[in-house]
Amino acid sequence: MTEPILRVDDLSVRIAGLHILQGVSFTVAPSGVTALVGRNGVGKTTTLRALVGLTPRGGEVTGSARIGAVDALHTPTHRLVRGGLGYVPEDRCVFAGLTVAENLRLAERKGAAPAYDRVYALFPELSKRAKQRAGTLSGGQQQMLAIGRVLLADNRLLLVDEPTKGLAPKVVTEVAEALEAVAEHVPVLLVEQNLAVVRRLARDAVVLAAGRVAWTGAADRLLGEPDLTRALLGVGSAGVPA
Amino acid sequence: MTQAVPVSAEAPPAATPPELAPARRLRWLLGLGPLLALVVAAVLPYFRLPLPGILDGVFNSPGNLQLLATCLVFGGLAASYDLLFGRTGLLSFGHALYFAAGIYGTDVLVTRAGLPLWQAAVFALVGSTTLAALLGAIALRTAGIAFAMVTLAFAQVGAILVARDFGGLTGGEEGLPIGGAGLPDFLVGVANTVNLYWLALAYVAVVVFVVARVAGSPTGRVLAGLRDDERRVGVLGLDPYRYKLVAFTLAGGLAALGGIVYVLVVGGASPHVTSSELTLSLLVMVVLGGPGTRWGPVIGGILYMYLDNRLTNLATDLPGPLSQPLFVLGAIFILAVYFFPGGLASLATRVGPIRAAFTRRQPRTRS
Amino acid sequence: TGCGSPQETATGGGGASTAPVKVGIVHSQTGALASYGKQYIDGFKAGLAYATNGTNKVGDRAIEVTEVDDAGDPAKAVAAVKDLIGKGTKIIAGSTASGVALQVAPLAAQNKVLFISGPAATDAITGVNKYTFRSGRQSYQDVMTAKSFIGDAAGKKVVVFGQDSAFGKSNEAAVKAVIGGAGATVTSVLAPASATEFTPFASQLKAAKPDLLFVAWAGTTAPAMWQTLDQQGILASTTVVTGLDIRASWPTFGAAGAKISFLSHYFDGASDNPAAQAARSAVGGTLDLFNPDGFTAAQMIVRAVQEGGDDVDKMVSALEGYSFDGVKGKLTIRAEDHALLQPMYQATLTGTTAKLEKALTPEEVAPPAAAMKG
Amino acid sequence: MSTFILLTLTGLGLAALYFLVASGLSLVFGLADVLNFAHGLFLSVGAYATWWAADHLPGAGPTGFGFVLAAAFGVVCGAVVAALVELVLIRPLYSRTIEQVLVTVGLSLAGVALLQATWGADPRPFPRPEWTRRVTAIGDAHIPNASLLLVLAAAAVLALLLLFLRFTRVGLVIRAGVENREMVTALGIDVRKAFTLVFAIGGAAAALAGALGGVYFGSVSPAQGGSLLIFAFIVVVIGGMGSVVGSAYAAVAVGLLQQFVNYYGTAGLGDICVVALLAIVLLVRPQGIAGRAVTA
Amino acid sequence: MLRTQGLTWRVGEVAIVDGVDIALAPGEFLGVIGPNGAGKTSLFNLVSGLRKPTAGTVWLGDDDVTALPPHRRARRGLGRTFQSSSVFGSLPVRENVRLAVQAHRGGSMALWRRAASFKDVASAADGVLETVGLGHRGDVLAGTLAHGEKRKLEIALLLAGEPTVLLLDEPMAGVSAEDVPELVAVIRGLTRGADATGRSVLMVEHHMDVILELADRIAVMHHGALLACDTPEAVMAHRGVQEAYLGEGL
Ligand SMILES: Nc1ncnc2c1ncn2[C@@H]1O[C@H](COP(=O)(O)OP(=O)(O)OP(=O)(O)O)[C@@H](O)[C@H]1O
Ligand SMILES: Nc1ncnc2c1ncn2[C@@H]1O[C@H](COP(=O)(O)OP(=O)(O)OP(=O)(O)O)[C@@H](O)[C@H]1O
Ligand SMILES: [Mg+2]
Ligand SMILES: [Mg+2]
Repeated sequence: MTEPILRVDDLSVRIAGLHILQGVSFTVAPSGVTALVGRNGVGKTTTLRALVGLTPRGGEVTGSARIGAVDALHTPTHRLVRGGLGYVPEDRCVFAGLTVAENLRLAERKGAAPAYDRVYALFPELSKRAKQRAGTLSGGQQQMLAIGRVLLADNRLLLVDEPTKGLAPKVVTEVAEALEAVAEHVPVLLVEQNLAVVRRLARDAVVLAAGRVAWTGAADRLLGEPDLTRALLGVGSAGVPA
Repeated sequence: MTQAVPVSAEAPPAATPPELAPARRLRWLLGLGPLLALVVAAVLPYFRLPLPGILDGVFNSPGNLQLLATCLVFGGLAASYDLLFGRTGLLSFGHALYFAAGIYGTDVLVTRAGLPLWQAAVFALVGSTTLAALLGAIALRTAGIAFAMVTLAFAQVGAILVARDFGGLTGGEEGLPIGGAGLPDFLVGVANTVNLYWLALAYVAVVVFVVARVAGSPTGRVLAGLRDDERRVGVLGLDPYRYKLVAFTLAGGLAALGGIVYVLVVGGASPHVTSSELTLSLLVMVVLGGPGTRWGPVIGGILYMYLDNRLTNLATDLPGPLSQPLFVLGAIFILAVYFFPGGLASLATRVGPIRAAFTRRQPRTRS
Repeated sequence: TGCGSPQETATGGGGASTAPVKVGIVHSQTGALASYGKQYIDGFKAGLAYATNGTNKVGDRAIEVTEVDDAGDPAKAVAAVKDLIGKGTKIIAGSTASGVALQVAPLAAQNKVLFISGPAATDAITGVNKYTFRSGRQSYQDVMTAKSFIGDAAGKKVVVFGQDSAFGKSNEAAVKAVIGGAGATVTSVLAPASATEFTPFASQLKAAKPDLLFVAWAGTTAPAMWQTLDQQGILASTTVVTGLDIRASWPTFGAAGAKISFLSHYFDGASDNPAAQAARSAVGGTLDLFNPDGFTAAQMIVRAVQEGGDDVDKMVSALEGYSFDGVKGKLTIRAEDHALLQPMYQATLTGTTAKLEKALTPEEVAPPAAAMKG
Repeated sequence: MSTFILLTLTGLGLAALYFLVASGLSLVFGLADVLNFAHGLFLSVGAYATWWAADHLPGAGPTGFGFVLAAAFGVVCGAVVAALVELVLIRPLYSRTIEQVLVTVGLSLAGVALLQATWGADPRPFPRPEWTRRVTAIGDAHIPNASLLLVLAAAAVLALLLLFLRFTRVGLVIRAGVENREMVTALGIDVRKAFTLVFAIGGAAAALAGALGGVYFGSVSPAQGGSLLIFAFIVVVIGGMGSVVGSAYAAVAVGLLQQFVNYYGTAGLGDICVVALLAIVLLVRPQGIAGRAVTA
Repeated sequence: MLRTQGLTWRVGEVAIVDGVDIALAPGEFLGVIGPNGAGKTSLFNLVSGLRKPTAGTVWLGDDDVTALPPHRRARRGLGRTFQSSSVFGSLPVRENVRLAVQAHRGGSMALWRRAASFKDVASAADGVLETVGLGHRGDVLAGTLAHGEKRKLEIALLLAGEPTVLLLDEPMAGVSAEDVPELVAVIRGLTRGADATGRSVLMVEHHMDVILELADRIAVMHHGALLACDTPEAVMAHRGVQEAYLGEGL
C-alpha cells in the first residue's frame, strides 16, 4: 500500500450555521481515480472546495488535509494550485467573456512550460475553436475547456466535480474517455453522480452521506452489489441507509 | 457569481428586529426603559448639571441645549434611515433629500409665503412624503447599486435646484433664515432654546415609536422578510415592490418631519443639508450605531452630530491636520469600521453572554 | 449641581463696572472661507489694540474675546452664537459667509444683542434690523464702483456674468438698479456655480458684444473662468470689470489680469493713514482684502462699549451716525440702515502687484438708504 | 457652425476629464466590487503633487519637459497613494461593501482636509506650459489647447488601457477577475495582486486627470477631485461598472450633453439633464450601456 | 389542477425546458426525476412564474396564469419550495411561518397593528409548525437551523399558504439520512393527511426510493424534455430512463 497523495482527516465545514461536513476522513491513492459519490447535497462539492480553499465567506473549516507534505487547509488557493493541484469546478466556470485561447492562456502556470499539445491531443475541438468566446461553447465543450485548463500544467492531483453534470450521454462518454486518459498520469479525485461513469473510471470509492463518510472501498464492490449501491446512493427501489 | 456581491451588499449585517425577537421574561421592563429615559431627558433641562469634558458649562445652558437639540434631530433622522437600510435592506444614497425637502418646504412657506407654522409644516410634510413616494416609485424599479446611484442622482438634482435659487425662493448658497409672522414666539430667542430641545426630543420619540411600531407590525415582518430574501417573499404571495415603496415613503416622511424640526432648531435652511456628504454620513450614523436595532441608529446619529459640532470647537486648537474637524471626523469613520464592526449596538450583544452568566436563566439564542 | 429654570440665561458682566466685556467672534477658521476668516481676525486684533492704545481695555474693563469656528456652516454659527448669548455675551461679530450673517442677524434682534457682520457682502444685511451692523462693504458699493468705469452710462450696453446663485443674483440686481437706472441696457448671463467648463457661457458673452462686462464670480473655479474669457478674446474686446479678491488669488489671473479693470474693497497700498500703518505693522507687513473689516469691527465695538457699557440699546444709538477714521479712511455708519459708508477703489493688476488708479469717496459709492426692517 | 465645433471640442475636453477619473473607478468596481468614494482624492493628490514638483523637484518645472516631469511625478504619486489605500484600508474589507463605502467616504473627507491643512483652501496657481495657454483656431472657433491636450491624453489612456487589458497577461487576469474572481485564484493566480494593480492604474489615471485638469482650470484646490467625482460616478454607472469602453461612451455623452444644454438651454440645466439621462439608462438597462447583467 | 402545454424556456439557442406537457389531477402526487441539469428546477421556475417561458402556457385550475407574476400565482394556491433552501434567516422560525400565514390571509399591509395581536395568525402558524414537527424550535433563528430542519421549515412556509398545488424541489437534498423518514411522513401528510383536501403535489427528487414511495406517477426529464410520464413501475422499466438517469447506457 503506497503512501496516499491526499489524506483528509476529520474535515468539518460549517457554513451559515449549517454543519455541512461533519468529520470527513478519507485518502486518495497516488494513482488512478478515486470517486467521491453521494446524493445531492451531501457535501461533495463542499469537500472539494474546502480542499482548494474556496469555502465561501463565513464558512469555517476544521480538521486536516495533506496533499503530499502540503497542509492544504492552511495554504492559499493560488499557492496550492501552483504546487500542482488542479481543480475543475462543479459548474465549469469557464470565463464566458474570454476566448478559448485566452481561457487556456490564463491557466498557464509560472515556471512550467504549458503542454498545449497534450490538451489539444485530448480535445481537438479546443484547437479548432481557439478564437471562439467560451460563453458560446456548448456545455460539453465548456467542460472540456474546464478540464483542458488544468491539464496545461503538470499536476500532482486533480479534483474534478461532476464533469458530466447535465451533459448528453454522447458527451458524457467523451468526457469519460478524456478523464480516463488523464488518469493515466495523474491521480484524480472525482465527484460524480453518473454511476456508469464511476464504474468505468474509478478504482476506489468514497461514499458521503449527510456530511459523513458512509462507506469506503473498491468501486467495483460498491457498484457490484446492487443492495449496497441502493443502500448508499438511494438508487434503486428500497431502503434508507442506517 | 462575484457580481452577486454588490447586490447582496444591499442587505446590512442582519440583525433580528428586536420587535420580532422572541418575547423574553421582564419584557414589560424593557418596554418601560425607553419611557424612563424619555422622562429623564425631558426634565434634565431643569437641572444645572455640569458635564465636564462632554459639554462645557452646565447642561441647561442655551448653547448646550442647542447642540443637544441638533444631535437629537439627527438621531431621529438616522432612525428613519434605518427603517430603509437596516430594516428593509434598501441602500439609498438619497435619504437626505426628503430631510432637505422638509426643511426648505417649511422655511419657504413660512418665510416667503407667510403661512402660519403649523400650516406650513403640514404642507411640507405632505409634499415631501408625496415626493418620496413618486421618486421611490421610479427608483425602486432598479435594485442594488443601481438603486443606490439613482437615489444619489435624485438627491443631486435637489442640491442643484436649491443652489440655483429658483425665483429667489431658497436663497441659494446663502440659505434662508426662517422668520415672519407665522413663527410662534415660544420657539424664538435664546431663552426659548429649551423648547427647541423638547421639540427635538419629541421628534426622536416619535420616530423611534413609529419605527418600532411598524417593525413590530405585520408589515414589519414583511420588510424583515424582504431584507432576508426578496424572491421568497414574492413566492409567498406578496408584491415586494409595494412593500419596499411603503418603507421608502414612510422613511421619507419621517425624514421630512425631522427637517421641519431642524429648520426651527437652527432657525433657517442652508444648502449644506442637500449635500451628498450628509446623505452618506447618514449611512455612517446607522452603521456606527448598528443597523436594524432599535436604539443603535439613534445613538449613532446623536454621537455623529455631537462629534461633528464639538470637533469644530475642540479641534481648532490642535496642531497640524488635527485642526481640521473634517480630518478627525473622516479618521473616525475609518476607525469605527475596524473597531465597531457590528456598530455600537453590537457591544450590547457582546456583553450579552456576560449578563447571561450572572442571571441564572440560560440565555435564548439571539444571533 | 443645583436646580434652575430651563429658560434662564447667565446675565452679562452683571453691571459691575470692572467686570470684563464679553465679545464673541464667530467666523470661519476652517472650511472654504478659512483664509478670509484669518484676515478678519488678524485685522480685528490689530484694530482692538489700536482703538484701546494697546491696553485691550475700555476704561478699566478688559475686552474678553472668544473666538468660535463656524466652518462656514450657518447651523454651527447659530449654535455658537446661542451658546455665547447664553453665557451672557452681548456683542457678537464675525460672519465670514453671507449665509452665516443672514442667519445670525435675526438672533441678534430676537435676543437684543449687538451683531457686527464681517466680510459677508450681501446687501440683505444692511437694514435687516436695529441690532445688526456691518464692518465691511456690500455688493452695492462694488457695483457703484464698477459704474465709475464707464462714466456716462446712458445708452451703453452692459452685461453681467455671474454665478447662478444668491451672490451672482444680488450683483445682477444691483447692476440693473445702479447702471441700468442710469440709462444703460443691462442683460445677464448666469452660470451654475458648479460649472467647470466655461466655453458655452463665453460664447454667449462674446455674442452679446457689451460695452461693459461686469463679472461676479467667486470661488475656486474663477481661474478657469478667466482663462476661458481670455482665450475666447472677450477680455481684449470689451471693458471687463470685476472685484479684486485676496492677494493669494492674484497670481491665478495670470496674463488675463492685465486686461481687467478691478474694483477693490481694499488692497495693501490703497490707503495710507495712522490706522492703516498700525494695521499693516500689526498683521506683519502687507494688508489684505479683509483685514480692514476686522479692524473696523474692533473700532466699532470699542466705541459701543465706551458709550453703552452693558446696555445694548445705548450701544446701538452710540454707533448710529458714528463717523471715524479706519484703515480705508473716513468711515460713517449711516443711522437709517446701518450701512457703512466707506471709500472704494479702482485698481489695475500687473503680474502680482496691484496699483491704485482712483479712490472713490464714500458719497460717490453710497448705497441708497434702505428702510430698517426690524 | 464655429460655435458647434467649439462646444463639441471643449465638451470632449470635459468628457476626457470625466473619463480619466471614471475609467479607474469603473475597473476598481468591476474587479474588486469596491465603490471607491475616495477616488476623487487620487485626482487631488495628482494635482498637488504636480504643482509641488513643478517648483521643488529638481529638473521639473512649469514648462516644457520640466512640466512633463512634474506631471509624471504627480501620476506616480497618485498611483502609489492608490496602491497604499488598497493595501492598508481596502484589503481587510473585501466583499463588505458597506464598510468599504464608509472607509472610502471617511478617507475622502480626511484627505481633502489634510490637503487643506497643508496648502490652504484657496486655489493655487497651477504651472501651465506656454502652449497650453494658447488657443488653436479652427475656422473662427478658438479651441483652448488645454482641452485638446486633455482629449489626446484621454484617448491615449483609453488606447493603452484597452491594449493592456487585451494583450498583457495581467490584463487577461483582470478581465477574467471581473467575471469570476474565485475561479482565477483556482487557476493558481494571486488575484489580490491584480486588485492592487488596478487601484494603482486607477489612481494613476485620476492623478493624470488632476495634473491636466490643473492646467485646464489654471489652478488647484483641495475640493477639485470631490466635485468631479459625482459626475465620474454617474459616468461609471451609465457606462456599466467594470467596462472601460462603456465609461468612454458615457463620458462623451455626459460631457457633450452638459456643454450643449448649458449653451442652448438655460444655464445649469445641463447637470439636471445628465441626472435624467442616468435615471433613464438605469431604468431601461440597470447594468448600464456596456455592463454585464447583475445576477441577483 | 395544474396543466402545462408546450412549456419551453430557451437561453440563447439552448432549450433548457423543451415543450413540456404535464397535467396534475386534484390530489395527485407526481414525482419528477432527471439528471442534474435536466431542467427540473427550471420547469418549476416557469410554473411558479420566477421565469417567463419563451413558449407554451400554464393553467391553474381553469385559468391561464402564464402572464402572472409569482405572487399572483401564489394567491391562486400555487406554492413552492426552493432547491437551495431559502428561509428568512434573521427571523425566528415562528416569525417565518407567521409571515407566510399572514401573506396568505391578507392583512400584511397593516402598519399600525401589533403583529402579536393577530391571534388567529399566531395559532395557525403554531399549527403548521406542529404539522412539520418544528413546534419545539419556534424561537430559534431560522438561519441557525440544521439543514433538514430548514427543509421542514420551508414546507411549513408552503403549508401556511394553504396551497392547492405544491411544487417541491428536491426537498430531501442535504437532509441527513436520519431525518428522511420523518420528512417523508410530513410530505405524505401533504396529500394524504387529514388537513389535505385534494392537494396536488409536484416533487423533484433524486432520492429514488422516496419518489417510489410517494408518487402516483413519475415524470422523467432529460435535456429539458419529458422522456416519460407514467406509473412508477412502468417508468422504472422504461429503457430510455435507465439510460438517461441511471446511466446504464454506457
Ligand atoms: N454557501 C452555502 N451556504 C449555505 N449552505 C450551503 C452553502 N453551500 C452548500 N450548502 C449546503 O451544503 C450542502 C452540501 O452542498 P454540496 O454542494 O457540497 O452538495 P453536493 O454533494 O455537491 O450536491 P450536488 O450533488 O448537488 O453537487 C447542501 O445542503 C447545500 O445546501
Ligand atoms: N439562467 C440560466 N441561464 C443559462 N442556463 C441556465 C440558466 N438556468 C439554468 N440553466 C441551465 O439549464 C439547465 C437546467 O438547469 P436546472 O437547474 O433546471 O437543472 P435541474 O434539473 O434542476 O438540475 P439539478 O438536478 O442539479 O437541480 C442546466 O444546464 C443549467 O446550467
Ligand atoms: Mg456538487
Ligand atoms: Mg434543480
